[in-house]
Amino acid sequence: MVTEVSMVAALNQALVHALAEDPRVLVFGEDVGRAGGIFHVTRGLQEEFGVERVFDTPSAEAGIAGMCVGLALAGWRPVAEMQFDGFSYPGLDQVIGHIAKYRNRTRGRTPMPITIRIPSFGGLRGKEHHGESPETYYAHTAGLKVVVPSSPLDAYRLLRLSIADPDPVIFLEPKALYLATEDGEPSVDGPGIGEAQVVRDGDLCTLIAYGAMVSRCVEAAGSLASEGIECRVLDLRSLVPLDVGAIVACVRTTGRAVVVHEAPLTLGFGAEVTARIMEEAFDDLKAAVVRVTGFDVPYPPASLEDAYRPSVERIAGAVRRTLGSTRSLSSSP
Amino acid sequence: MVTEVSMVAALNQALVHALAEDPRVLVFGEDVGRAGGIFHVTRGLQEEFGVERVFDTPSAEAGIAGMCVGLALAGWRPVAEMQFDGFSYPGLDQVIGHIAKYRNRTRGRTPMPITIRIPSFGGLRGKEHHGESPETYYAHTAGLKVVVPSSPLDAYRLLRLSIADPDPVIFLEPKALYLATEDGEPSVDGPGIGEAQVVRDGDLCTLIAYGAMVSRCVEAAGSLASEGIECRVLDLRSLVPLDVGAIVACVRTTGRAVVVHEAPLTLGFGAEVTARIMEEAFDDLKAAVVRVTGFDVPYPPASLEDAYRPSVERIAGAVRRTLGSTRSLSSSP
Amino acid sequence: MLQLIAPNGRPAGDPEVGLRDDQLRELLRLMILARRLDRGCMALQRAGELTVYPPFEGQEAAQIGSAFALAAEDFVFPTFRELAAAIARGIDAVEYLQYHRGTRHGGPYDPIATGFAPICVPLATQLIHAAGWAMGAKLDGKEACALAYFGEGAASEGDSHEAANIAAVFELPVVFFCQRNGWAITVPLEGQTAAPIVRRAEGYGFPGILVDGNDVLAVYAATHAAAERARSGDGPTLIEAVTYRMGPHTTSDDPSRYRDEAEVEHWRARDPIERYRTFLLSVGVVDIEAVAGFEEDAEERVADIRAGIVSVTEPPASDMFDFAFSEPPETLRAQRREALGGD
Amino acid sequence: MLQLIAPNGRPAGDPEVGLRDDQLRELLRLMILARRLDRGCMALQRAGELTVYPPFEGQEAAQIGSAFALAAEDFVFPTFRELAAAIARGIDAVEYLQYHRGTRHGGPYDPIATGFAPICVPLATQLIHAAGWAMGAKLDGKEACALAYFGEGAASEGDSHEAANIAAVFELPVVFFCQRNGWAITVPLEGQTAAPIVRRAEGYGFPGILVDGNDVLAVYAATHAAAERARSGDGPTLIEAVTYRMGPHTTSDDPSRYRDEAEVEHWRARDPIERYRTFLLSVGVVDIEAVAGFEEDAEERVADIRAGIVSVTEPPASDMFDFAFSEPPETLRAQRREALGGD
Ligand SMILES: Cc1ncc(C[n+]2csc(CCOP(=O)(O)OP(=O)(O)O)c2C)c(N)n1
Ligand SMILES: Cc1ncc(C[n+]2csc(CCOP(=O)(O)OP(=O)(O)O)c2C)c(N)n1
Ligand SMILES: [Mg+2]
Ligand SMILES: [Mg+2]
Repeated sequence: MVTEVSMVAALNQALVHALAEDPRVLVFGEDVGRAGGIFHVTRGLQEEFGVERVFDTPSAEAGIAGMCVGLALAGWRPVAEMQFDGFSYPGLDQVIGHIAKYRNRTRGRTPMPITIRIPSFGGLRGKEHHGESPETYYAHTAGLKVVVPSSPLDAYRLLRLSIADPDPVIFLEPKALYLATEDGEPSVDGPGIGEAQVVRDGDLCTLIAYGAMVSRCVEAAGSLASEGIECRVLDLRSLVPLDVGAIVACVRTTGRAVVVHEAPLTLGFGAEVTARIMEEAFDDLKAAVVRVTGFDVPYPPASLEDAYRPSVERIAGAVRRTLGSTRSLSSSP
Repeated sequence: MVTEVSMVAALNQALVHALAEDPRVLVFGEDVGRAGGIFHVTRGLQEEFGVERVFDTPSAEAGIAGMCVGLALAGWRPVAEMQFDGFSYPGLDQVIGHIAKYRNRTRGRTPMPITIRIPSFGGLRGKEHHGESPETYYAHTAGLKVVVPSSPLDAYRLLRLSIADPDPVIFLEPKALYLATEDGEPSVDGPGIGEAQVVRDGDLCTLIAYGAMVSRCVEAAGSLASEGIECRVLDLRSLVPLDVGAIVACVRTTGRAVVVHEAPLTLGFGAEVTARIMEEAFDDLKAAVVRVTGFDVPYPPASLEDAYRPSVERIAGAVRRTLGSTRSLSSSP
Repeated sequence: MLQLIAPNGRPAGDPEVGLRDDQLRELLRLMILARRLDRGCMALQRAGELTVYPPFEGQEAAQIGSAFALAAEDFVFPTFRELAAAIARGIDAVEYLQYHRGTRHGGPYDPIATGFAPICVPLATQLIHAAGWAMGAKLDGKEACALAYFGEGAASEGDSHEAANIAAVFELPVVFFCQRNGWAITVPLEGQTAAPIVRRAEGYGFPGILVDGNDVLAVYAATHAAAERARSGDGPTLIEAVTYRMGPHTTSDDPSRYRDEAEVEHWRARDPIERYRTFLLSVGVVDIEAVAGFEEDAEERVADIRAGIVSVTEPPASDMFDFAFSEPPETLRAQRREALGGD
Repeated sequence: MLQLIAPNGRPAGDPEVGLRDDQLRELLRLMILARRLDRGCMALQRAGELTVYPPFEGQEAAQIGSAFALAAEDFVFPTFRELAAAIARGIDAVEYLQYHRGTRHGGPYDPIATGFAPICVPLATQLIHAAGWAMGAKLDGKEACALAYFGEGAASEGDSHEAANIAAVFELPVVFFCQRNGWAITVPLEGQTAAPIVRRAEGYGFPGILVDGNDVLAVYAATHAAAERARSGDGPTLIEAVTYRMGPHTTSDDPSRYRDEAEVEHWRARDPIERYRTFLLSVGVVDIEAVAGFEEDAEERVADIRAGIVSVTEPPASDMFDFAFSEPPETLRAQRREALGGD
């Protein structure tokens, strides 16, 4: 009999298993202890593992990030939570200035096995600062790994791998998927950090996404299939390290690609994916890669959220555009 | 008789003129008042305009950024300095959470005519945190403008325009060019914010850069010219707004492009430029755009700085690569 | 701790704070209105008319007593829980509530015209804005002060320190008003600080006042003194108003997960409105009829507000694009065209 | 202000701090060595052998008195100016100076083995690391404390507040050691704070000690007491050591731009080494010969260090790529190949 698991439950199990297997793992952040977290991801952990290993911190994000450094120096394995994307920014200085640089600074003598969980992205009709897509700030910062799960079982796997990773990992949790469910037993077996995954096959165009946008791409691919347009969907899973090989392999076959994310267009992760495709698969491109993203404006209030986040229609429309435009002969030398 | 002006002198004059012309302009930051700044950019300002309009703040970057918001609400025009790129990060939360969003939040009722000057980038054999390229953090943040001068006279012009701009501008000063000199009279006339400039003509390949990398590209273009390879060099000047039109116009003619910056490769500004070229000039490309950038590691100690920053050789090599590779016929449909 | 009215409504110390009887009545009217409005908003949220709502029940005296002590030229920097202060300040409640309806961001009303900054969510960040505004006012030679609200949770943020220290160094006209309501979402006071917040003032070199936050006259007196001090150029003051968040952190929160009903009961017995009503009745500044009038008036006002807010429709998508910059760059106009068509 | 030796070298209060004569002599030896080394580094920088150097002259007592009070299991979190503390801690000076030579980043020595964190440049950030380490040590049941150095400038940063407050809330074994040396680059004390830094301690709920930072025995006593308190589970202490930065902020700085020679002269008369030497001679713990021996010994040590550091050659470019990650991702290996060829 298969069990159905939500992303919240899967993340919770990952933390339970990590805490149980490794006595050096600590879980802390704002409201994660006593009450088990705003989204219940850390529910029950303090009861099970005690206030020493699972605790609430004062409201101080630089403090939370900076404590990770000190705890790592003392031989602990911190798993910290920033309560929301928009509230992770006060911690940026400690993350950019220290967490990302510390190991390099000491030529490997001070490993930073730190995981920072950040409920991220939009879709919950949240208030200002509650729907931000912070991935660019972290992915551009050399020394960090950045992962984004797109399903409950992958959330379990990626979180376990992130905690076990010897280097700092920024773990971005798509809030919009917290209640999404999946059938199966959570397990660490499967693709690792740095491996992308094809979640739908198709040979006309590759849709590249991560987090909550993956299911939207699958949906778009579904509706396009009814028009006879078969799209492949690639779930990046990990932005750093980036699985360039998988991206290139897909684009080689399809010759067309659409990159999708909620973050603003300018320097959103789609820019990096597009640049990689340009560099590694240029000759295989039948049409220009298209980015379907949030707009270059602050994340809007709840009632405009749907107009801001890439919709199935926008994604499908982009695919049709790439199919319409084929490389003009004029351009060949 | 032409006068020779250094970038430090040009920036200083821009501040003097702005303070003199607009009584609402204030200049503040760490060490900018009493002593006139670590790099002498604010030298003499406090003597001339008084401690009320030109003052030192405590060492508190969030405080400096946040004060800009309050001063703007009170009808002032703050020109703040973050002492170094690597020390601008404690201010990121106030910049991302408020300076970039405040005007939008109130539907235009609270303009934020703020300029934040940040001595940036490498090349001075500085200590850790003194050679960072922070442009991605700012350029990805919707609501900000981001400019980078590449010469003393343009530094004067861009700083005057930034201070006069009704919206927040992040003004990144290439430390490596502080002592660079140029002949001529500083003036605000000329290209505005959002306009790129062709600084060298050529029709085989376009070199796209900003700040200190512009002169390196010109140098590379010079040495390539001796091989009969004529390159055009485009100085972006402004990352946001980005002059996509100018980029496309150049690539239309040359069919090839190399983007150069010091920031790490992943999500460095070259990714955005490459993506824009893919989107707007795909059919005109004779070869894949190449990025010549810093590496995806923390900025190195002084003695490895030259190995990290894009060299004339690396730039020239990239151009040769783009010329070697021409779009293979196989790929045309 | 400064207290002028005991929890039972009897005078404690001298309750003469220099307010006229009509002003004393106005304080009660505003508190009754605020309470009624707060409960109305909870109902609106349950009815699906607001997205999320952070109730302030229990903090009426702290917010109204402090806001009432300010002058028109002063500037308020609120958090996300200062609706009571907002109405005391004369902010249009329907405009304000558009934030909670999800149709507008933090500053739906006009912050400059009202002297009331946009609703501010990132903890303690507004304290620095207050210092900046105060510096601007000082440079303009204005006799005005900034009052910034924050909670004991926000007091743990680095920004609260930078703001206080900057205000001290430049002797800025700021009143830092901490509503110590016992909780920061699920974290109790002792999880945020090991000492009373007010003690920090001395460390910065300016005075601190510990006040009973459920005693509206004490709050008024403390704030009035601090504001006067600020306006006359003597610099900042930190006020710690001891109060309690009777309701959930927001409508998404369930306090039973983390706190005892007993604690809530303890504070229910210290209700700020009940206390002040009893006091005013006992000294004969209001009578039962007047109070009943305030209740009815509040009932009507809230009905109007409800009618107003539910009739607010979704904003056009163009809103997203038209205010981020004074002049949208071409790259953004292109995105606008893609999203909306036209230009 | 705690003072055990007057500026003139005479006892002030009871100079008995529980140190043996050999330890008392060791303090003097270290201070003399530190001063000699500091001057040697200034010379090395002028000779082009170091990129930039931040001298600590005048702060020898503050750094050595505090570092000497620590045990091997304790952990030090320095800023960029703690070379004196580093040698007192037994750090290899040549390894340390590779940072200033520009051949290595902040942690050239082994931070874990030496209990001395990497040189930390972003102000006040290390104070939070100290709190984190202290929490780790406490969880391990270790009887050890963290000591974090910072200046009055760093005390203006939000991180200094978050660190102190977190240490207070969790009662962590941390000694926050502020060297108040009068300046933050070009900004004087009054430009950073309106009150003595030490007063902030009370606001957090832990003790503060104001100590004469040029009196090595007073600094030792204050730090020893704070460390003992921390290790025995009673939580953090803030120490404000009043001292003075005799030299420029760094070799790139020219103090004549912003401060009077008179101020420097005032402090020259309060030289920490002169004071302690006079004291030890007067109480007969050292004689002229011993002091001369320390001087010669220092001369030799510094000559060796100079020889060591000038012979340090440029690191290979591969250094850039090989330590950022435990296992460089393929995308980075590709960059390494492009830069260096091979793999
Ligand atoms: C920088 C930041 N971190 C986290 C949050 C999430 N958050 C919202 S309210 C809150 C608790 C605030 O407690 P307090 O300051 O006491 O105010 P109260 O809610 O009691 O009014 C937190 C942690 C936030 N808004 N901003
Ligand atoms: C976050 C940050 N901002 C700015 C700087 C630049 N900076 C280097 S030293 C310094 C002054 C520090 O003064 P203080 O803390 O008193 O230490 P001291 O130099 O006196 O030893 C400043 C502002 C920095 N290193 N970090
Ligand atoms: Mg609270
Ligand atoms: Mg100092």
